[in-house]
Amino acid sequence: MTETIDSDIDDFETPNPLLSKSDDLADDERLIIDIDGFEGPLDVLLALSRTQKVDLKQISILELVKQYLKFVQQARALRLELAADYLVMAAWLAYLKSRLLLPEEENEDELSAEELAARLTYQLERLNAIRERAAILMSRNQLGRDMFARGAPEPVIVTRYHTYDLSMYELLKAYAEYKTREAVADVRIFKRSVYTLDQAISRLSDMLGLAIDWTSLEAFLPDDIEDEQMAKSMKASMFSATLEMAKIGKADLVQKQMFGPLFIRGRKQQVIEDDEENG
Amino acid sequence: MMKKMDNHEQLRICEALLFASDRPLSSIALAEQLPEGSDVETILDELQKKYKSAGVNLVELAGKWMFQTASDLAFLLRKEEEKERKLSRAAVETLAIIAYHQPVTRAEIEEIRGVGVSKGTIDVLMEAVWVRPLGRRRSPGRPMTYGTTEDFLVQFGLNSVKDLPGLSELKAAGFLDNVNTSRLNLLSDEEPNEEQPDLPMDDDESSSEEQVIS
Amino acid sequence: MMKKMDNHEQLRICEALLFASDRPLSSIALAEQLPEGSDVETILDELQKKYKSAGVNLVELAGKWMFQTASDLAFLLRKEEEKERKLSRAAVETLAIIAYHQPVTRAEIEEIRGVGVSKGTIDVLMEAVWVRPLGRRRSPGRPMTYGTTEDFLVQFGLNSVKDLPGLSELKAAGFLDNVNTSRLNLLSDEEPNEEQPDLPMDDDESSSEEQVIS
Repeated sequence: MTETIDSDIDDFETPNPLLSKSDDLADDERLIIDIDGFEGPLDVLLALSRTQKVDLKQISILELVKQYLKFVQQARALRLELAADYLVMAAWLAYLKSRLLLPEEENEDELSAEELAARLTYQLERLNAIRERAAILMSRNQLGRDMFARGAPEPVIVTRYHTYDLSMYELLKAYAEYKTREAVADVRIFKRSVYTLDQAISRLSDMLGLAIDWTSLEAFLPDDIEDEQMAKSMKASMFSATLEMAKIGKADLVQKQMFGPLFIRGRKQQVIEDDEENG
Repeated sequence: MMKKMDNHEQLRICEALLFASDRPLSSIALAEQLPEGSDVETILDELQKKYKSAGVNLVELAGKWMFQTASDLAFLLRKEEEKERKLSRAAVETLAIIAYHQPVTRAEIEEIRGVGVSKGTIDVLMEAVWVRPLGRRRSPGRPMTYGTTEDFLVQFGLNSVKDLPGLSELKAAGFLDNVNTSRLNLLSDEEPNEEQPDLPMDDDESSSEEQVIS
Repeated sequence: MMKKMDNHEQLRICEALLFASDRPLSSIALAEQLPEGSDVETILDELQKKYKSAGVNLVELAGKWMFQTASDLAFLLRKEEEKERKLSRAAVETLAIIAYHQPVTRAEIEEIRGVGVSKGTIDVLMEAVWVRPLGRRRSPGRPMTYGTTEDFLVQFGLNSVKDLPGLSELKAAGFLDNVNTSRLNLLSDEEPNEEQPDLPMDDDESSSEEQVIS
């Protein structure tokens, strides 16, 4: 075994040297307490129990309790901060001590002092047992310390092949999507032939000067337009223009029947005023 | 390809695979590389015999198989300079409690040791990959339970947690009985440990193999 | 300690050292671990013989020694794994275009798709063995043309690429629902591959069998 392991065992097996029994010293002196060295109240109790030099099973609990209470007393005298765990244990042990010293009353509801003491012994034994197992465990031959695995393992080299799957549906869908996109992308909007409202107003203004009497809207439209779309646009724009002219008071509008022809007449005065404004 | 493979060839294959690995291999993994109907167990048995007195032995760890250097040569191979995993006393003790009591909760570890488990202790053991959470117990608070890993078994040369040294003695002495974690248990008037019906094992997360001890 | 070590023990030690080492060991390094006066060379010779017909062999490499899997078993350490991958959208579309327009150059695919075609896209299709180079076009730059393979036909259950549905069939099947048919007709190609007079096949590099389509 390595020395490290041995020292591991020492940690478990030997009581804290500060607590070890040295008969040439007075109790007060040898119970110099190094709280940091202990792992809780059970650890302290285990260490104290070793001073009795008997098997845990035969240990005098009363004696142990006295030792523990003394230990706590000492710690307090030295103004050492004791963790709550230690104090809870002290309180319980004080209770146990009183129970052990007083004559037992028969009480069905309570555990006897012996049973309480047995419970403490059980806990101490259990902790002691697991500590012994821990020491044995750590002293076993260990892989990587005493035994070794293959130092240069030969790895399994994995070659990955990629496989692909595609259904006819997916293929056709992709082609259709491309076609769809292509069709959409190919939409071209041609410039439409349009006779603008401005053009219509300008034409109407010019012609209203000539037509003082009621004239049909049709008469204002040019009759040489071959482009049907242009003709439609012109008609619509001229109609809008008459409405616009009527609105600003340059023309009067009349329609004698539903869907009948629309008649327009210029308003002279307004035109003059308008001319003045423009001039 | 290997229509007719003799026993020697099968042994060579197992030998090569086990030699190439620095981790234990299961007999199932080995069987996969052998022709159907091969008797892996017999082959492993033969292989183990072949290496019985060699400098390298075939050992069964954590239910799997691996080659490792012979234990009697430890004196020669031991790596002193290797950073020894220096575990604290608390960590070693906690590891032992987890190993023997698994699945075990933190409160139970604390109860056994009679002192709180500092946060780092279990972390260190998990970092070493010796300890892992086994799942939550079906009891109030659903506390996490811990157990040991395959690495733990491999590290300490165990085939299963059942092979933990002195397990049966601990069990016989009643030290592995349920741990009463009510902190006032010493003061309480109830019989210790008898009734813990509220702590049935959780088996949705932890596999049954982990519960071999209890 | 090892005052009297027999030959077998020395062999075991070498065996263990070589096994545990993460690199080949020289006979000098091995000798350091053996009692003075040990004949390392003889031991290595014996060890090599011992492993001669085993699954692992002791080999000498550059004057150093190491264990190695027997070369006839090296196949055990190689595994092939198939992993299915998904084709990207671009790849599927490129495949469709190649199928319908073959033989087609990369530049033409780009023109048709209106986006650049990454080298990887055609590579993936070639890895899948659905697309292959058909030869070079007799035009400036002599660009490579691509077409589909036998595997492609098998994958999609086609006897020939002429069995790919035409546009009107796609439309009837509902693939082109959102597209104005009149506009589609305006753009019509679209019996696949029928008219490609401007794309004469190159036949100096691609054998005639590759011209299944035209």
